[in-house]
Formats: sequence, structure tokens, C-alpha cells
Amino acid sequence: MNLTLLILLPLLTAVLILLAKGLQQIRVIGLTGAIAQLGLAGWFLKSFLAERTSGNNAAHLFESNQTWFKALNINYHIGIDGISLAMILLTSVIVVAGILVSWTMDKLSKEYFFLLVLLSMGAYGFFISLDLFTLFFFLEVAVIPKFLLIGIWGSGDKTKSAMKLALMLMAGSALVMVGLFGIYYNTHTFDIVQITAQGIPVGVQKFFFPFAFVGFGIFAALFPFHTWVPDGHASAPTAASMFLAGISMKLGGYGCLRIAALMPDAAHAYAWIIILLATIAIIYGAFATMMQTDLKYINAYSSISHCGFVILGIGMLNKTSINGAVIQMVSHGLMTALFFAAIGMIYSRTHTRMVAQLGGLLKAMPFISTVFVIAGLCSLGLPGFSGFVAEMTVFMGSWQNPEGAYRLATVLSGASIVVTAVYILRATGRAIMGPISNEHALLADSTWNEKLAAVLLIVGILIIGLAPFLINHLIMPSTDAIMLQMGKVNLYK
Amino acid sequence: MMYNILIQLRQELVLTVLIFLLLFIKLGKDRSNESILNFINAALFINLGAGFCCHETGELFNGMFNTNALIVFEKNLLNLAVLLISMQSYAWLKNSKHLIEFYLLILTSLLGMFFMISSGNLLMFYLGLEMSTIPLAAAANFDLTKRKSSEAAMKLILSSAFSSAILLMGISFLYGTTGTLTFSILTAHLNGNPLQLFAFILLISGFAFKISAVPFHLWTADVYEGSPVAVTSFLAVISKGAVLFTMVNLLYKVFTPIASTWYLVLVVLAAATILIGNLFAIRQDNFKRFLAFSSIAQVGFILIGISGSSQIGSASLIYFILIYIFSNLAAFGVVSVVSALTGKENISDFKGFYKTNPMLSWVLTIALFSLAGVPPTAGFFGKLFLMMAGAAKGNYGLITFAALNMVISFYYYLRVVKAIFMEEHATPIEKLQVPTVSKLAMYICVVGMIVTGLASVVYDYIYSISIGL
Amino acid sequence: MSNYLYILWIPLLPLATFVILGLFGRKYLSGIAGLLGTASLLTSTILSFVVAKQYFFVDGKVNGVFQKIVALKYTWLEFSPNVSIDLGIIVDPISVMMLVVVTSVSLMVHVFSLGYMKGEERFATYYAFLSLFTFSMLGLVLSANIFQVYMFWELVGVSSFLLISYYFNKPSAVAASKKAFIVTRFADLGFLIGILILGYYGGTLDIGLLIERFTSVHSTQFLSITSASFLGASMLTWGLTLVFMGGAGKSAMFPLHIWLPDAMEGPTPVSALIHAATMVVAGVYLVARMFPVFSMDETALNIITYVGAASALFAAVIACTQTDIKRVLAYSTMSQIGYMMFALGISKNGGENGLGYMASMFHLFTHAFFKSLLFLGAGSVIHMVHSNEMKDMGGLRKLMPITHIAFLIACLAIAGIPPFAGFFSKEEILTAAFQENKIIYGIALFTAALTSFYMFRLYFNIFWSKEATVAAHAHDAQGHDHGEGPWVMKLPLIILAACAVGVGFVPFSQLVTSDGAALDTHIDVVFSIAPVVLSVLAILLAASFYKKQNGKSDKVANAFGGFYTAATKKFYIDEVYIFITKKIIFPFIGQPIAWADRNIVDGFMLLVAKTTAKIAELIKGLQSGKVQNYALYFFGGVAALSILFIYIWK
Amino acid sequence: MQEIPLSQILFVSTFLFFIGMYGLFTRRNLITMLMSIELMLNSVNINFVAFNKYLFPDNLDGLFFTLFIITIAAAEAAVAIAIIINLYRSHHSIDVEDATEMKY
Repeated sequence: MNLTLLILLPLLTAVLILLAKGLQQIRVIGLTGAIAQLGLAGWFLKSFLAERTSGNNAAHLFESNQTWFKALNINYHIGIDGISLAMILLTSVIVVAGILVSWTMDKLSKEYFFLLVLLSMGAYGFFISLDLFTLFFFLEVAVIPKFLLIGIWGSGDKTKSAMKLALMLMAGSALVMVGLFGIYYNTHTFDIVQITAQGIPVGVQKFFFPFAFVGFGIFAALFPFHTWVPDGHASAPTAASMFLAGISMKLGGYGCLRIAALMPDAAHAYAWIIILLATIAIIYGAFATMMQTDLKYINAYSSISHCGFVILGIGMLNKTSINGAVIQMVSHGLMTALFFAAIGMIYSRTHTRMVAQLGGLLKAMPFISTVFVIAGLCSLGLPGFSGFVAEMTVFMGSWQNPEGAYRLATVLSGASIVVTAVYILRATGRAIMGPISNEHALLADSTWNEKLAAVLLIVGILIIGLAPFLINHLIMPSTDAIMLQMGKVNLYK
Repeated sequence: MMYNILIQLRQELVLTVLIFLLLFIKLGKDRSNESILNFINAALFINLGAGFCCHETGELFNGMFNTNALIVFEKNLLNLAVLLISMQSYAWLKNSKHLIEFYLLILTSLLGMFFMISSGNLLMFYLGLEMSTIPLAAAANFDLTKRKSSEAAMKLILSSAFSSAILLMGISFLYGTTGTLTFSILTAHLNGNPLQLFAFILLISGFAFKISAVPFHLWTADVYEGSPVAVTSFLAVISKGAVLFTMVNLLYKVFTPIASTWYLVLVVLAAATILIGNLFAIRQDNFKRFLAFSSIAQVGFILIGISGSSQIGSASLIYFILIYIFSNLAAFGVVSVVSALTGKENISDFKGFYKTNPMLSWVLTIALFSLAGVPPTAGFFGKLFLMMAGAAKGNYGLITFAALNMVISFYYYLRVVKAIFMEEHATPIEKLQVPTVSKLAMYICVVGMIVTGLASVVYDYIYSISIGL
Repeated sequence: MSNYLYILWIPLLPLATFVILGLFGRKYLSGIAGLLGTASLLTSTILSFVVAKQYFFVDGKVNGVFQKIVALKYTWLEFSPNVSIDLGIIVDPISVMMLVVVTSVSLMVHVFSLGYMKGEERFATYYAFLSLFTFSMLGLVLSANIFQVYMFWELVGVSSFLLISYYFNKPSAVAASKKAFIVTRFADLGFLIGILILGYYGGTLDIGLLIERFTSVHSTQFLSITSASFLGASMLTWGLTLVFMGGAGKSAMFPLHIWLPDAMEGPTPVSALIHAATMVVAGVYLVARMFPVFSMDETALNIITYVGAASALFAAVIACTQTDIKRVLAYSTMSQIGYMMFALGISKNGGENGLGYMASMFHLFTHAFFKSLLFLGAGSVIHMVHSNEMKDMGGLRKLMPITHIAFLIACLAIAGIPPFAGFFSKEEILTAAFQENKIIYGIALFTAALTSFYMFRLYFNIFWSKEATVAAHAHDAQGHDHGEGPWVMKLPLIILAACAVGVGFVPFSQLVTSDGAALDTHIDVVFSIAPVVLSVLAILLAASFYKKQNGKSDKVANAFGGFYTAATKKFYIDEVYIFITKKIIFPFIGQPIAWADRNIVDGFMLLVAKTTAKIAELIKGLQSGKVQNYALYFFGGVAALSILFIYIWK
Repeated sequence: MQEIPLSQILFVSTFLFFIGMYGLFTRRNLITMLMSIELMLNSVNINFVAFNKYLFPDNLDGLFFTLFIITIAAAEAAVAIAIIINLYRSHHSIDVEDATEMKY
């Protein structure tokens, strides 16, 4: 079975959606497509593990390589390793959940679902690409749907946020583009595998690493280029926020990881800057979150803080920390998606996201409140949920760097978990607990589709949280391969 | 010999025949506009077909006129563009009683361009250039009653006359320093002495004027705004394309001895053009003016591609022009339909356009994305390859600059999308009845915008026939 | 060595209960939730007794020394080849002892809650949370891997949070739960970093290995961790101190104790379980678990000692002034835990010097019973008078005789009056203190006296002082014919009372010692005169103050003046915390950052956009519309290019 | 009599060219501007003829080029005049300053 199916399936779904008539048909098609994607991803997982157990230790599986632009030596080269597979699974889960929560979207529903599916297609393509050009292509494919989703179906100052998001992301991809050209003209190929094999001259790395890394960093809310995150997430419709935080921010993290793997020397040379920025993002994001009063802003800012862990893990450049970064990507994806879903459900009922105007929702809508609390607990890294596994792995990894400054960075980012506890509990205590206001007392609890979406995401969180060895088993070999490129060995005695 | 003429000159001949036919029709008893338009479109289609039969490399009139696969292909592009324009302006021409004159003008100008493209001699080149310019000035004035139209025509004719004077000065100095007008001999005599450089700069300024590169661009916006949409799109797409083809031919084939100089010249022009074009485009509200400045910015990117001075460079240029034809004509097509049926030409009029005209909105949106260079539209590939070609020279300062300017350009394209999808208008443009022909043209453009990029055969073919330095 | 794997069921049963009740409790099982929870816990209790029997009396001892048995070890999360979180089960004296304590106290609370929480709306949820807590606590007790400890540590914290905020529509409860979680979370940060340090230098997270490596003076790990130092202290000191910080947070040691009194907002049985018997002693347990390593570092031990002693005294003083009975109990808990802590601090590892360790564990053991008894007693009192305030009580001894007797026994036990349980354990602690450190001994002695004073102040205030009429409290509808709750509430009191009398006679020193070898201790009558006499005197003093209502207490209080008010205000520690958070962190860190993000970072991005637009506006004059200017610019361009390329770049 | 050196002729032509340019920049009347452009073109013609005569007398490229320039200039002028007339219809003036409706 070919990986291209991961692109064709959404494409087919999108086309069918365009042909469909009426909300009912559209959403059914969308859901069917999404579930099919989930199944496909699951199938790939299954056969991936089968391959691995049968002793196939190739760096990438299901590889296929067609020439695309012969004159420019651009190939459509795809293949997955453990990390990309994890990302694909994440995407497919979030797509299903996203479609479910937007079940009742009746405004321009056709366009809405079409764009959602298109976005997912971009993500899949991005994750399966082994050719930088293809990678970049899909990276940008995923930008426009975001703009339209926020701008058309958003709330608040939507057009401004949409514009800000689109422009900053475009600036990011512009930088990425320059970086890719640099790589191309010094290796005469875009093919990641070849580049890894032949390596890039150190001087070139030093020059182009910042372009590429910062470029992807903008997608991953790297400080100080994170300002699109709060507005974008806050203005976006629920499903779009889920996709935005759950999928597209991961594009950035994944890209950063790949770039670091491609340019190890530069990565080591600039590691301290990366770590500095990441630490700032973590602390700063956490404190900024503490001051927010709008649930969506709270979650958006916390995303900045959490994605800081991804960057931190990458910047620390050792196996454990990179493992942690990957797990954190998956975990944060699921967790934030869940959070946004819960917030969306609350908002759709109470029509306010202001913490101060909410309260005691646990009485009126126990299920939604429980979901909210679970998301919160996961976000503050409670054992049993994915957040704990991810953050602890990052800490263990980053602690391996014996330099004092790195230790300090670790401790500071560790301190953020306390702040996280503060803002999560503030929000929970205010909105979920406490006395309930009369107009909210009679609101209905979640509907089947919302329940399904939430349960799906929670299951994902729990699987990682309760049995982390599974995902570890999936991504470890790939991180080992990356570390091999990095030429950096584990620092534990 | 005769046979050669018939084969190698066939596109020009077909066109000439067509022009005379039109003359006779004009003289003969008057027919309904619809029938004439259909006839013309059919004829243009045949004309387009003429290019595809047999193309061979060769030269006529001792090197005055030469042709090869590349040149034929370029002419085909222009034919295609003319066909699309004529299909799109159906709604506009249907009611005009001078439609034949319109075709006479643009076809003559097209003929001029053909000669310019395949010219092997400065004299031929000059003739072609003027033959393509002068009719356009008249065409710009086609809305005889509109003040703006005549103002535009005046500006066009005066400034182009001025530019051709400068150009001629350059040619004369070239002649003075080399003693020949034939390209093939000219190269040997170029040694880059100051006078030749000066001559070259005068010449390149003439080109820069035609492709409206900063600071020679100032006529563009006004003329685009004033002229009828069809003429505007002709100016924006076809004449630019033709001049660019010729320019690449000259730079890559003739001015090789002073390549180091013209590379720098191009860099300077490109940087200035991109920046100024973007900065002006941000502010525009009139759609045609907006497209004018955006096309100026596009030219900047094209110049970057040319500056790569490699086979990738020229190939990417032609590839981009192809995509540019589709994208720009799609945009102009929508605008022309709207302005023909409602007379509205401002971006602010397009607020809430999606509510009433989803089809047109999508066409326009895709076109804008393609212009902005967003995948999966072909514009992405076009722009990216141009930048790649430029990057080959290792001038990453320029590339970064251009890349960041892409963000600005992104802003103003998205502004229009925003207006179409996300903003409300008290009295939005009502549902429009688009003529089938125009619709067809738009669909062709859309298909072109999607397919040209993803199907790599197109690029690979262009690459195989194009020239390097 | 026989197989202890069945221990797995002890935590798993509550977990199962939690899952079942959590998923279906609200809808389907709200009727039988209590019984379900109790039943499953009963099973675990029986199992743990079986374990205790098997371990202590059948096969735990190998040639006179109790073995550490790792019954289960499963790699749960591997960080790198030899560093991983292994879910494991460790069986050694303290873990088995804790198993017994946790399960039996938890069982009592389950039973008691059947009556106490009857008719609550979220009855099933309550039992679900109780089971969750029990599971986490058991998991913590059984952990063989320090990171596993941390995980269950967090879980314990969150279940405590959930239980405190059980009355979620009561703002004070919510606030208390938040406070508890955040303060302990802060402490846990220290714990986490401590783990990172130990794990890094030890090259493992397995407690057994860590102990083995850090106790052998010549191992590379030991050398590396002691040679590495930061701010003058060795990394070993840092690691251990930070780990202890975690413990101090959970065990409410000064100055991290502020959450404990507020935690009393939770349902009283919960306080009995979590904030008296089990969770709060987790810190002590943690130190004991890592004790061999602690014993390698003098500084860490001293810190523990003084923190413990200070907390003991501090809490005792405050306890004398509180009027909310649960808060009094909370402070007494804190003070008793202080005892256990400094007992550990002054102890050495192994042999005769391990007395403090033994004593500490012994006190933990006895304290669990009488303190939970006290809380449950207070619970049934509150259940009757619907108030926590002393002034609403008095003369209840006639209305609730059983509670009265049980409470009295508990008071005597905690006061250390022979032959009640508290006497023996406290005796050992004092002996150890006397041997090791006279100052500590002094503090301990004084605290002991204070303890018996405030406990009997409590006792007399509740059951004596003024004569309460039956009518005063017979108002509550659901037929409290003689004032006390149903038998399910009385039974636990009786059982625990029995324990409070009995457990003192457990030959503890034979079973639980620092090195596993039996330690023969004897009650030295001469030595135990002093504390007993002191306690008795204190009791008499309390009696004279509070048995009848008379002004004496107030006079004394006024005599103390400022000190007294300070004590009633808990020495303003809370205010300090509030000042730091509300007055420093929020306005001076949070607000500025939030502001800066909007106005500086984001502002910069906007500025870029605005500048671009402004420039565009500025240069629009170029496009003047005058064709002559165009020509002029054209010529200018030509001139510029010529100059540039003929004269400059030629 | 010795013949006039090329340089002087070139000087004349250049002078003529800039006179033309000056006229184009300064005169407001469209017709006059058109005439100034003719001047520039003529200076180019002089160039061609002179170069041909002095430097490359053996072939006549320059001369023929001149002829073509003259022709095209005529055509250009014709169209330009037509446009100007039309402009006069709509603006009732042939002052270039009056035709600055479109700007910025």
C-alpha cells in the first residue's frame, strides 16, 4: 500500500464534499473520510510495526521515489519513520475529532469541511515527504485554509487575526525557502536522505540553519515570533483551533527537528540560542497565560509555553530530549485539541469565554466539565496523562547536558509546571467549580458527537499517558537514527 | 526558399491573413457582432493551432528573421493569451460597434511582437517593437468617450515615444562602436568599453520601460487604469511577455561579453521593482491599478529569475509567463466581466462578492493565490523556480529580500480575498450572467493554473527547448 | 523466597473501583457505590494483612534480617538504556507496615463515610475519589523506583485536590483545594529536581540501586556526586535536600504547611484519611525509603532534624489557640509529623543508632490510628452539631457516649499516657533524641507537654465545659435518637479506639528497623517519668481551664498578649504567601509579561506592518500623474544606471 | 577644405537630443512635446548617418536605419496627433497639466 493514499484520500473526500448536497451529506462524507484516514493511519502503524519486528531496520519504510521536476532534480520522495508515523496518527485522530465537533456547522458548511480536509491533506503530505521541496510545498498548502477558516468562520477580530497569522506563517515559509535554496545549491538535491548521506559543509550549515530553523520556528510559536498564536487560536472556530494547535504547530516542530538533523553542526553551534529562546517561551508563555481572562487565550498562551518544550527538547540535542520533544508534540496536539474542543462546547452553550462570567459549570454540564478538567490536568503534567510523560522525558533529556546554563534552563522550564498548575487551577476553580450563575444552571450537557470527539482524544491521551512504552517503542529507533546523524551520544554515565 | 518562408513564417502569415480578412469584413456588409466574435475566436484558435504543427530551427532574410522551437513556443503562448483575452472580452465587445478595429489593432501589435521575438537584427527588432507599441496606444484610447481612456493613451504614446528615442540612441551608439546591427556579429565586437556600456544601459532602459521595471514603470498604472480591461490585460500579459522573451534572447545570446554588468543591472532593477511595486500595490483600491502594481512586482521576480543567467533562468521565465498568462487573465477576466456588466472596478466593490457570485469569486481567488505564489496553484512553482534560478548566483541577500517582499505581496492579495469572502457590503454586486465563452476562458485559466504547476512535463519541455547563457 | 506478586491486587482493586464508579457511578451505581468501594477495599485490607503475616512471620526474614524483595519490575518508560521509570513492587518492612496502615485506615474511613456522606448528591463520585486516593497511596507505598514514587506522589496530590474540592460550589473549598495543590506542586518541583540530580549522578532511578551506589563510599557514582558541588554544597546534599523539600511539602512541614489547615474544608472522613493518617506521612515515608542515602549526608539530615523540630513546636503552639476543632487536629497532625521527621533526622543507619528510624516509623504507625480516630470522632461530632467551632459545642459526653470514650482514648494516646499507643512510640522518639541531641530533646519534651494541653483543651471544650441540653442538638431530623450517627459511624470509632489502645504493644522494634535486623528496646521507667509527668500536669492545667467555663484561659491568653494573637493568626505565614503571590508575582511578573507580549513583542510586528504602510503613503508622490515627471524619472533612472555602472562598478 | 571631424557632429546630435529632452520636460503643450520628441529622434538619425559615413562607409546599415526611423516617427506622430485630438475632445485642452486625472 502506498503512502500517497494519505494524500489521495483527503483529496477524494474534498472532491466528494464539493459534490455533496446539504449539511447532512457533507458532514457524513467528511466524517467517513476522516474515519477512513484514521483507519489508514492505523493500518500503516500496524504494518510499520510488523516490518520493524520482521527486522526491517531501514531508516524509512514504505519509501517511494518518483521524479517530479527532472530538470531541477526535484523528486516526489515519500517515506515514513517512527516520528512521522506518530505525527500522522496524531493528525488523523484530530481530524476525526475536529469534524465531529463541527458537526452542526451550518454556515457555508461545504466550504468549511472542504477547507478542513484540505488542511489535513497538507499535513499528511508534509509528514510523509522525504524531499525538502515536497515538504515545503505541503507546508504552504496548509497555510491558506487556516486563513480562510479563521477569517470566514472565526469570531472576534477575525480578519485581523487571520491576516496576522497568514502573514507571519508566510514570512516563516519565506525564510524556510531561502534556507532550502541554500541547501539545494550546496548539495544539488532536495532529497533529505541523500543530503543526510552526503552531509552539508559546515560553513553552509552555519549560514542557512538560522533561516530554516527560524522559519519553521515561526510555525512552532518560537519566541518572539509567537504572536500569531494567541489571536489566531482565539479567533478561530473550534475545529480550526484544534487543527491549528493540534496539527499545524506540529508542522513547525517537526520541521525544526528535521532541519536540526540535517545540519547537526549548525544545530550544535546555535544550540544555546535555541535553548535560550525556548526557555523564555516556556516561562514567559506560562506567566502570560496566568494573566489571561479568556479561556481560548489561556489555552493559546499555554500552547506557547508547551511548544517551548518541543523546541527545548530539540535544542538540547540528545536522544532522550528529542524523544521528549516528539512525545510532547503528540501529547500537546491531543491535549490542546481536547482543550479547545471543551472550550468550544462551553462557548457554544454559554456564549462567553470569559472566565469571570462562568462558574460552577460542573453542576450544569458534568461531562464537558470533566473533559475540561482532564485536559487541564493533562496540561499541568499529571501522571497517567500524556503531558507528564512528554515533559518528564524532556526534563530527563535536557538535564543530561552538564553545562550549568543548560541546567538552569531545565530548572526554569521545570518551574513552569508550577505556574501551569496555577493558571489551570485558576481557570478550573473559577469556571468549572464554584457557584453557578442562574442563566447557566439549565444548560444542556454535551451531545453524542461532542462526547465521541472528546472520548477519542482522551483515549489518545491516556494511551500515551498510561503506556508510554508503546510510543517510545515507535519513535526510539528513529531518534536513534537522528542521534547517529547528530553524532551525539547519550551523556548518562 | 519559398517553402521555408511558408513554414518558418507561418504564424506571422496566418496572422496577416487574419488581419486582412478582418479588414474585408469591415468593408463588407455588416454582420451581427456575435457572429463576428465567434468567427474571430475560431480564427484565433486556428492561428493558435498553426504554431503546433511543425517547428524547425532556421533563419530568413540573411538572419533578419530567425526561428526555433523556443521562439515558436513563445509565439504560441502569446497566441493563447490573445485567444483567452478575446474570449473574455466577449461581454464587452458584444455591444461595441468598433470591435473589428479593436482586433485589427491588437492583432497588428501581436504581429509586431512576433517579428520582434524572432528578430535577428537591431533594425528588425526596432521595427517589431514600434509595430507592437503604436497600435496599443491607439487601442488604449478605444473607449473614445472616456476621459481616462484618452489620458491613458496620451501617456502611453508620449512616454513610449520618449523611451524609443532613448532606445534608439542606445542602438545608434552600439552601431557606432561595433559597426553592425546583426546580433550574431554584434557579440564578437562587444568589449565592454564605456560607450558600449552606456549604449547598453540606454537599450536596457528601453526594455525596462516596456516591461515596466522601476524607475521606468510610472506610465504603467495610469495606462492600465485608463484603458479598457481587454487592452489592459493585453498590455499586462502579452506585450510584457513578448518584450521579456526578446530581452532574454538578447541578454543570453548577444550581450554575453558584458554579462557581469547586466547581471548587476538586473539585480538593482529587480530589487527596486519588487519593493516599489509592492509598496504601491498595498494602497490601491482600483482593481486594474492594483493589478498594474502587482504585475510590476511580478516583473521584479522575473528579473531575479533572468539574473540567474542559466538555462533554469530562461526556462523558469517562460514557464512563469505561461502561468502568469493564466493567472493574470483569470483575474482580469473576472474584472472585465464585472466592469462590463456593472461598471464597478474597485476592490471595495467586491465586498461580499462571494455571497452573490461564488463561481467568479473562486476563479478570482485562485487567480490571486496563483499570483501570490501559493500552492497548489502553478504560481507557487513559477515564482519558486524564478527564485531558485536567481539563487544560483549565490546572491542570498537579494533572495531573502525578495522572499520577504513576497510576504508584502501576500498581504495585498489576501486583502482582496478578505474583501470577497469576509467582508459585508450594503449593496453587493448582484448575480451576474457570464457569457459562456468568457466562462469557458476562465475555466481554461483555472485548469491551466492547477495543471501547469503539478504536471511537471510542461516545465521539463520548456527546459528542454530553452537556452542557457 | 515466595512470590509476592499477588500484592498487585491490593492497589488494583481500588483502581478498578475508581474506574467503575468514575464511568458508571453517577448514573447507575449511586445506590451501591459505597458498598462496592468498601467491599473492594475490605478485600485489599485482608490481602495486606495476609502479606504482613507472610512477610513478617513466615518468610520475610533471612538469617535474622528482613529482606528487600522486589516482587515486580516492569519498564514503563525508558529514558535511556539504564535510566527508566520501572513500575515495581517493593516488599520490605516499611512498605508492608504502610500497606497495613493505609488499607485499614482507609477501610475505616470507607465504612464511616457510609453513614457520614449518606444522601450526598455525588455519593458515587466521592467513593470513586476515595478509591483513587487509596490506589495512589498504595502505589506510592509500594514503589521501587524513585520516579514511580514521584508519579504516585502527584496522583495522591490530585486525588487530595479532588476530595478537598468535593463541595465544589463552596468557594472556600475550591480555594483550599487550589492552595493545597499549588503549594505541594511547588514542593514537588524540588522533588523532581532532586530526582534529576540523583538520577543523573546515580545513573539509575531504581531506589535499590541508588541506595547501593550511594552508600558504597568508593563507587564512582558516589565520588562523582560528592565531588560535584554547587554553591558550596555537594550535589548529594542538594539532591537529598530537594527530595526532602518534596517530602516537606506533602507532610506540611514548616514553612510549606500552610495548605494543611485549609484542607480541612474537605469532608471530615477525607481529612481523617488523607490529612491525618496517610498522605501527610508520605514525606516521612519518602525520607525513610531513601534513608540509607540520607544517612550518608550529615547536612541533609540536620536540615530534616531542625525543620521537623521547628514544625513540631510551631504547630503545637498554634494548636493551643485555634477554635476550629478540625484545625486544631490539623496542627496537631503537623506537630506529630514533625516528631517523626526529626526522629529520622537524628537517626543513623543500622544497628543501635537506628533507634530514631525505628521510633519514627513506630510513631507513624501508632499516630495513624489515634489521629484518624480523633478525626472520625470530630467527624461524628460535627455531623451532629453541624459546626466546626468549639463555641457551638460542649457537654456532648452525655449525647454521644461512644464518641466521647473513643475521643478520650485517642487524646490519652496522643498525649503519651501509658499504656496507650502513643506513649510507646513517643517514648522511643524521646529516648533517641536524648541520646543524639539534647536541644531537640528539650523541644520534644516541651512539645509533648503542649500536645497534651491542647488536646485536652479540645476534649474538654467539646465534651464538657458548658452543659448542653439534649434539645439543643436533637433538632436534626433523621432520628438521631441518642445523637450519634448510625452504627456504620460508630463501628470504626470502636475499632480504632481498640487499636489506639492496642497497637502500642506490637513488637515493632523486632519488625521495622533501619537495617532490617531486630533491635531490642526497653522502656526505661526512670527515663519516661519526665514526659509522662509533664503531660499529666498539662492535662490537669487544661482541665482547670476548660472543664468548667471560667475566665482563666482568657486571662492567660491576655497575659501572653501579642504572642497569643500572633499564634491565633498562625504567625501570619499565610499573609506572607499571599503577599508574595498577589502583591509581587502577579503585578510584577505576570502583568508586565502579559503587557509586554501585547505591546512590545506583538507591537513590534504591528509596527513593521504600519511602517510599511506609512512608507507606501509617503512615496505615493512619485506617481504624480504628470507624464513629464514620468519622463524625468525615466531619464533619472538612465543617468543613475549609467553613473553606477560606468563609473562606480566598472 | 578638411572635413568636419566626427566628434563635432556627435556633439551637435547630442546637443539636439538634450534640447529635445528639455523641451519634452518643460513644454506644457502636447503638440510641442511631440515635436521635441521628433527632435530627439532626429538627433539619433544624425548619429546613424554620421557613424555610417565616418566609421563604416562600406555598408549602409546606418542610412537605412535612418529611413526606417523617419517612417516610424511619422506613424507615431500620426497616432499621437489622433490621440491628442481625442484628448482635446474630452478635456477641451491640450495642456499636459490638465490630463493628470489618474495618479498615486
